[in-house]
Amino acid sequence: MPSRTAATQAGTAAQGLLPTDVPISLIDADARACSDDDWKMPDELRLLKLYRGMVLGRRFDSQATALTKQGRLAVYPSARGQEASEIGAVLALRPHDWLFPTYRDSVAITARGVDPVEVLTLLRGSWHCGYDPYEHRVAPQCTPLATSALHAVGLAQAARMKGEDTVVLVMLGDGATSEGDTSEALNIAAVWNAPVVFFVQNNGYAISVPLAKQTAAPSLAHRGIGFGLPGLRVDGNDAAAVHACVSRAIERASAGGGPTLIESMTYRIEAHTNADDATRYRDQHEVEQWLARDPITRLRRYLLDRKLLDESKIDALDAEADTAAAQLRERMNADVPADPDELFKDVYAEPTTALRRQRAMIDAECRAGAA
Amino acid sequence: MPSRTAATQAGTAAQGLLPTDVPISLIDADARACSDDDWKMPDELRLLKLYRGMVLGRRFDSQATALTKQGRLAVYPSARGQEASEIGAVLALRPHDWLFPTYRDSVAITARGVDPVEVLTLLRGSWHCGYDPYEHRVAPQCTPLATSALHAVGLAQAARMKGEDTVVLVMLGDGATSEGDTSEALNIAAVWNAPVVFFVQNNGYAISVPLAKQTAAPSLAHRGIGFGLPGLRVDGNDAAAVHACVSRAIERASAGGGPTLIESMTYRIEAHTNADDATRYRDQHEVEQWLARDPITRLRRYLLDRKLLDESKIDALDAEADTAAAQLRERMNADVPADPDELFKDVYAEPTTALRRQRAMIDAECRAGAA
Amino acid sequence: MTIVAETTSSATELTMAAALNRALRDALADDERVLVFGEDVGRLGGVFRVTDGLADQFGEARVFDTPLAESGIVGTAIGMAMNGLRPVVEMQFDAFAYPAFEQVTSHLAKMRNRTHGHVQLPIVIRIPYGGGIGGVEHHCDSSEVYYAHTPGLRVVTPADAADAYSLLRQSIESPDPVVFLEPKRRYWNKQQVVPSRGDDLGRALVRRGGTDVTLIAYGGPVATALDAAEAAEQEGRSVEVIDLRSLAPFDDETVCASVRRTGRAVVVHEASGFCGYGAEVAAQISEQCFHYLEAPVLRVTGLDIPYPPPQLENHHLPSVDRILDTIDRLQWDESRPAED
Amino acid sequence: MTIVAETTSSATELTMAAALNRALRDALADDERVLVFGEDVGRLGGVFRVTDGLADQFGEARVFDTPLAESGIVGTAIGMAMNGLRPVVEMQFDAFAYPAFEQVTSHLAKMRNRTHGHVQLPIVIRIPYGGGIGGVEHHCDSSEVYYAHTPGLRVVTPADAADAYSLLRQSIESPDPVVFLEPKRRYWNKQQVVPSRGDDLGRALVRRGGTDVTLIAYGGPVATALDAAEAAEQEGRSVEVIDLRSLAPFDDETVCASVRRTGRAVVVHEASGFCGYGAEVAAQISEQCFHYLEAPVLRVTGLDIPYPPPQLENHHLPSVDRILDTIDRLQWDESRPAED
Ligand SMILES: Cc1ncc(C[n+]2csc(CCOP(=O)(O)OP(=O)(O)O)c2C)c(N)n1
Ligand SMILES: Cc1ncc(C[n+]2csc(CCOP(=O)(O)OP(=O)(O)O)c2C)c(N)n1
Ligand SMILES: [Mg+2]
Ligand SMILES: [Mg+2]
Repeated sequence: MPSRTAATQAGTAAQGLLPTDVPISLIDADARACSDDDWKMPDELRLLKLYRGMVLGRRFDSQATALTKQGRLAVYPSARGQEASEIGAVLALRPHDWLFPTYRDSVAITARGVDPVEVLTLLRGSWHCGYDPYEHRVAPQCTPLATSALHAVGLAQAARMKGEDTVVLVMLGDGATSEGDTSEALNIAAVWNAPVVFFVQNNGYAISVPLAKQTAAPSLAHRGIGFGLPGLRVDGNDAAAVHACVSRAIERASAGGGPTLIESMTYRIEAHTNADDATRYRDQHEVEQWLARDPITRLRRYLLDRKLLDESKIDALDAEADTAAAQLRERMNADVPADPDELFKDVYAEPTTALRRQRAMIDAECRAGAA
Repeated sequence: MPSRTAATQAGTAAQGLLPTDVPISLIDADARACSDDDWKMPDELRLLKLYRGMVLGRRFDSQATALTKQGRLAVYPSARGQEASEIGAVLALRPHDWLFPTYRDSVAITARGVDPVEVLTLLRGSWHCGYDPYEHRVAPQCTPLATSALHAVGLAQAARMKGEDTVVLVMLGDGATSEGDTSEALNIAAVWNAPVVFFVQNNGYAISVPLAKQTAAPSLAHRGIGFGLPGLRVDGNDAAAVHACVSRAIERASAGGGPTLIESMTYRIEAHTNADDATRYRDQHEVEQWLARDPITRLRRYLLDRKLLDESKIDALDAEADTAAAQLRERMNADVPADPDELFKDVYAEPTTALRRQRAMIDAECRAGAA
Repeated sequence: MTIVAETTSSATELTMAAALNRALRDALADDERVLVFGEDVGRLGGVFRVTDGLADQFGEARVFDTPLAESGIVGTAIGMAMNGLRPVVEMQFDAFAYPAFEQVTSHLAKMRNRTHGHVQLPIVIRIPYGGGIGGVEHHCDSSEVYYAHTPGLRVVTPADAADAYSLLRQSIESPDPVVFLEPKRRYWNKQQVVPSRGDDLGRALVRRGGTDVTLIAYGGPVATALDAAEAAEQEGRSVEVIDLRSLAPFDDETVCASVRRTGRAVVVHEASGFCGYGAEVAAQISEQCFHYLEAPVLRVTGLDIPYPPPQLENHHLPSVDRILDTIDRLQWDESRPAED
Repeated sequence: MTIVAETTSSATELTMAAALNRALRDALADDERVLVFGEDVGRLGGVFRVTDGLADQFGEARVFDTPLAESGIVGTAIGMAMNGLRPVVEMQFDAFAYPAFEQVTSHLAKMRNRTHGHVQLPIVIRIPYGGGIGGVEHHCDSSEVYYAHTPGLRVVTPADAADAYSLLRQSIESPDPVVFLEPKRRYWNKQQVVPSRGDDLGRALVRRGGTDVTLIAYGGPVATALDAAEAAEQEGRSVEVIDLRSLAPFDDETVCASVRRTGRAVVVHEASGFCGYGAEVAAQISEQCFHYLEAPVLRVTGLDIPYPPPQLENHHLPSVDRILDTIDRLQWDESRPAED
């Protein structure tokens, strides 16, 4: 009871929940290995997988942007520049884990194995979620910001209740951390000790709003301690570091250690979406500084320096990425016949009388239109 | 840009935002002065004011509970045991400051000068908010938890915009900190550097739910740093310490230093309201431990020890409190005629046609009923 | 996971609160995927004692208190349902469900449709709603329209203890998300209840037969409507009373069949009239029974004001007298010219 | 604080977005208590550019970006209004206003009433709403009923650029809180606009005279209704079109006067029909014009489904053809037996 005892516990418990002063980094901006006693460099195989994932991811991303120009996608939010975060995090997941992505995380979803055409269904406009979330354990891409953080906590907790070894990785943007739902999710996850990893891609902006207008905190990772979970900060353009952090957070959660909050410091190179004009709110100079920190170049140089990669492998990977992109372009060029009957199918498990009537009306209209 | 610079700034900025390991205390549970280099004991006059406020507050509180038994109040949430927090905080406000109270803070509101009958209007059931919020700068008592934290931030920020020296004190419970609105308010207040003091009375329970099910954080005051505002923790049964903390937070805000989060560690001696049965979820033993830390006894002993108070003054104050309670009882025994016309008056600035029609219907019904 | 077969049970006198408690208890016993959680639903048994004893019987793993966060409660329930569980969550009072509104409208209601049926969310959100208990502000809202207007949600509200049991059981078994609105002023009304699941979710019930006018109500005002029908009988008018039970979907068939017989209809509810549920009922009757109507469909509803304080709530709530007055206005006198 | 007198202005061709921008600009210039804030409304000028240039002209102290938190935006606006300011806040899209629902229903709508008129909240919440722009899920909801059913709120929606200007000016000056719904598919429609404030908040407008049937619409579908009226004219039917403009309060007088003349009515809106705004309009017409109606009041509305994906939204939105088909169903043929 009396407060001094409580206080001492508080002091002790606070240990280990604050982020380090310097973001965790394993390969620095000049492609040199950083010495960090606390963190181990992923092995060669992993590093090559990360590199491959980023190359494929970026090519997919630029193809998707191209598809908006051809009118094949209504809109596309690019993750260019964030590949180390996207890929580093998603490749840390084990098959039984779940991913809860946002609209920006198509790159991560395809890396998880979801058919890119199914991923782009939402943005193509033929349906909402184009894939079966259970197939690869990827939740629908979430647009209402921060709401999926709670779903992630619930799914993770249910897994624990059922005795399954499932960890849930939920992706959030820096802007989304200002929504009440993010805080509720952090709090509930910590109280329940749920196996969740909150992965915040701090890309500097929420559409046009820079981080400084979003938070006055020393870092977003500092939010962890106030809810009782550890907050880590990682160089989000360093795929090795991101991968190491997320992997450890998953291990920890899997071992019953509870949730972790990770802030991944990165940058959105493109505008918010193809429909946005970023020159209205930021300097090209800033973009260029970040281009110099490109996550793919960085890992490529590191791997080249260590002869883990050579020009022919690089070319082969680029060719693989081009082929995948060409296939995607081709498949996206096919028109999908949108069937109005679909509208009524899954509103309820069984269509109501009213919906059956409305379907009949649409059917009649379609027949009249066709006639 | 590069993360190490950012990190160093973060490290520096984080200084001073974390609460002390031990809650701030000036008079300990045994009524001894604690030595604390950082905090100064309020002067005699203040201490006597605090004592008087607590005595009047407790008498008001027990009178209100009695009124529920006589059917004069629908319900009453008692603040018994929390007087040091209620009074210590509210007496720190200057005339131009604002108070945003909850349903539990009737004691604070009366101490601010609002007529107790007007305070009890809500719980008596004759109208919602019974007082003019502008008269004493006290917002309506807030029931939807945490929502008023945002109003407080808005009002405070508006005052700054208008160049007024107004600080806003918003009261919250420990349970309310789990609501998204609390976090949104902390965040926005810090980003705007708004002159607000968030005063959380951690009384151990949200109705039946103990703190351990509400948060896993080392303390609620730790929530500050993640939003970029300082978090303080104070012994909430020590009126002197509460008063010192809140006073300093108000000074700081008034001087442009921005918001502060204060967690006041106290205990709800009574059930959640008279309608609640606390034996269903907590031990009498726990209650007794806290009774031994009674805030009024503690300050009385301190003042007696220093001869700042004597038995005759104590008796006089008790008599004053009894008189006030008797007056309150009497005034609450008068039936208030509730006028149905009031229903329609302030829905809009001008009643709509539909409301005029509805009023006519009610008038006709009343006439028919009276006839 | 095993589903225990339903045991036949005999009639017991139960309050609505007890019947709901029994329904939760039986659902928890029958299906281990069912969970009950919310604010104060554990050790305390809920502020209305609807979950009394459940945590003791089924353990804290299945019946538990959450942190105080309604969006959090619904949001985590969604995640749990995605993972195969069947959460039954409680919002402590009507107005305290509003923080969860985004989770309800943008996710709970839409998930099945968004995912082409891959993800279903068999969640029940229990909400004590409405007034008549002398509650202070924010404790008496009738919020049914917010949910009924949102496609993808079922909205169910029982009017008595027997329905409370069977509709809650069916709601928990429904593959669709259900907003289950409990009329708190009927919590303590007693009745003989045979706890049986039934198989009529979505159907209205004719509570009392009649030939002259159809009274349509749901939730708290059903009892008021029955009293009014009784009183009207004394005055020589035969009143049919329909209890909707399911607000979404709406059982227009039962309602319209009745009105085609009686030729007159009055809709009764507590919520404010403007854009209230009664508007939909009146509009559908007016459209589907146009040539059968002897008089316009009238509505007896709450006033278009925020829910009033306890001392004035009697003016807001549909009363027997107001229903009788309204029935009187249904143009019975052939010789009287139309008022409009 | 000084209120600058209105300057007379001449007609300019403006899109609705530009007219709204102009209204905000003039309001900011005329009354220093007016503030504009929300997500991306500052430097970017809003995702629809409605606030373009305002931060430059009036400074970041009066036009600014907030952290990304809708409850926070409305909640802080309430506090600012309590302190004498007049916030005009933007919710980026319809479905993204839901996190603010509790602040809107439990505080914004009720504050004046709760405090016996002591506290008034002259706040405008601007919400781009509705579909028709190929937007993906959560970007196309028609959420008007959630607000219109909540007593204490005014709900206003312009159909063209001229009204956008004058209704927004009036909304900002209104002492009541206003939910101002901007039909985003009309943002880029151009029109000659004389920027004048007007004095008709709460009144509907007869957009086109007619004698055979009254079409009632608001927001996006007003233009569709006018097109349908034009087409019906070709077929020999004279259609009156009413633009409601104010959904709360509802101008029943204008609507009923028209229907009493025409004897037939169709209500058109994008939102799902069930418990939609059209239900209230149909119910009121059916009640108040009972003896004048030659046919039931019909509704042409969005389907009772979550807003569909871009490629299917044309099936959801009320079209000219569907309106014409519905007009055809208004029992014109005296010899034809009633369908019900
Ligand atoms: C609840 C909600 N409010 C507003 C929006 C509109 N919106 C879409 S993306 C975005 C910015 C998000 O920024 P951030 O979280 O940093 O993610 P990023 O886009 O940078 O990946 C906004 C405001 C939304 N989708 N959901
Ligand atoms: C949004 C909301 N949800 C639920 C409630 C119901 N409720 C009233 S008081 C209370 C507990 C609050 O606990 P705490 O914040 O610790 O304050 P205390 O009562 O202890 O002063 C609850 C759940 C409410 N008033 N508002
Ligand atoms: Mg971002
Ligand atoms: Mg508490």
